[in-house]
Amino acid sequence: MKVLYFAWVREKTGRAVEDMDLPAGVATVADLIEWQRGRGGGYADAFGDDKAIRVAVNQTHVGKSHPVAEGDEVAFFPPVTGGAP
Amino acid sequence: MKVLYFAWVREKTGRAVEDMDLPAGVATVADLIEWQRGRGGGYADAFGDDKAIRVAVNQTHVGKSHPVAEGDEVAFFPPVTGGAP
Amino acid sequence: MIRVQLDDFDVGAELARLTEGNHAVGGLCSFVGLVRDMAPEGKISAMTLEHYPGMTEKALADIEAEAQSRWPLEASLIIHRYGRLEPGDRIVLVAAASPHREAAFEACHFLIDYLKTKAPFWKLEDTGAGAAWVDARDSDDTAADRWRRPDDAAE
Amino acid sequence: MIRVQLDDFDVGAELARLTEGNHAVGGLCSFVGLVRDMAPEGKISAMTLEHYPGMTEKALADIEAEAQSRWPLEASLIIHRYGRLEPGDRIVLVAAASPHREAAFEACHFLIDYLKTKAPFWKLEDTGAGAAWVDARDSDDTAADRWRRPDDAAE
Repeated sequence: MKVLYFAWVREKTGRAVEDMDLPAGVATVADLIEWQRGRGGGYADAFGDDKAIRVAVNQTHVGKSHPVAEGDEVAFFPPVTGGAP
Repeated sequence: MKVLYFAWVREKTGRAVEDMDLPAGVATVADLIEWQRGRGGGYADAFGDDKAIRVAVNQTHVGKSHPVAEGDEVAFFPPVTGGAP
Repeated sequence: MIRVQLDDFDVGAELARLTEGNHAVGGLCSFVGLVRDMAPEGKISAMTLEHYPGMTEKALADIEAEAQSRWPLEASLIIHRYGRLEPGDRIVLVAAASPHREAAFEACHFLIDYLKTKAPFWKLEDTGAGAAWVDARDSDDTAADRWRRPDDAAE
Repeated sequence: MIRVQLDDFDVGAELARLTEGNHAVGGLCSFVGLVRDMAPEGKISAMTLEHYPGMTEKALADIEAEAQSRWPLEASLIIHRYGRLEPGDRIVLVAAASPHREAAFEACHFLIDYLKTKAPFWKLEDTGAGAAWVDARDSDDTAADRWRRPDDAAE
């Protein structure tokens, strides 16, 4: 599984991308967020406020109940702020 | 009084502009339209359908009850069709 | 700024000039009207735009002033051509620049809707069947009416 | 057409290319987003736009396809920059060309509203007080929601 972090999520975790095996017991985005929080340090900080985090699986916006599986590309980031004022 | 004609009103009257004295008994745009119709020929044709004619007095759109006076610039034309589709 | 001219205009240069050095602008909305090759009456080969010199400038300046009074604009622009135009030619450019995108969109939309029913231009289309004056459309009045405010006088 | 790029773009050239030779186009609406020098937190000296390469292109292509499916468009365009930008710099260009002006306006407005809440970009502003990530605004969700249709799934 490839996991990406953007904006302040990236700054807090201290990394932009990492390869990992699907952790045991993780079936959904919500599970993965909880697992990330359990890693402590910058991860606990980055994933401390569930509501502030948005998620894409395989480059598509998804909700927290969306499944994750081995081989997925999962990205964590704040709400997007592109475009114009 | 300076009177101007545009688009098919101009084509029907056969002139773009004419100077005239304010005709006797003419106090409003409606009066002037009726007077024009009475001139016959191309004028009768141009002013035959009152509803198809729009009017500006001194370069401002006005209704048919608007007064006209000596020294005014009065323009007759069809509904405008500039801009984009 | 308003301009009435025979010649074409450079959209990129006009828009760049509108916001140049003004760092309060967050959004610039523009609209270009072009000559289509199809009219309800069939294929058109060219059109001629007649206008009322003097009143045209006055009408466009009034429309621009109205937009400036309704929305917080940093800049606005109306350029309208007259004379002979062929399919694909630019007819008109309107633009509005504002700190926020909503105001830019609304003001730009207002400019073109109002212009369409208030600026003294008339289109003569050349079709295979000869030249014909374009009829005004009720839908244009409807589009302009949407910007009318409760205290505006009926016309 | 969509493009994600570091470099600036030429608005006039992009818009001209969009309708070139297409005589079915009667209206071309475009919107340019620019960097302002004021943020709610104070004066900004620069900003850096981060994005998600791969997903960005996919998101923009989806938004453009959605616009094409909803309005009768002859052409459309989204160009979004990333990297370091200063006040006055162009961030984004969206445009829609249609036989009729209403469709061009609505589609263009839709493109920028949807992009704002769906394309994976994040702004880091440099202010006197240091660099800060820009917060998303509720008003942007509201703007995007207005284009939602009854049969769209809630998110």
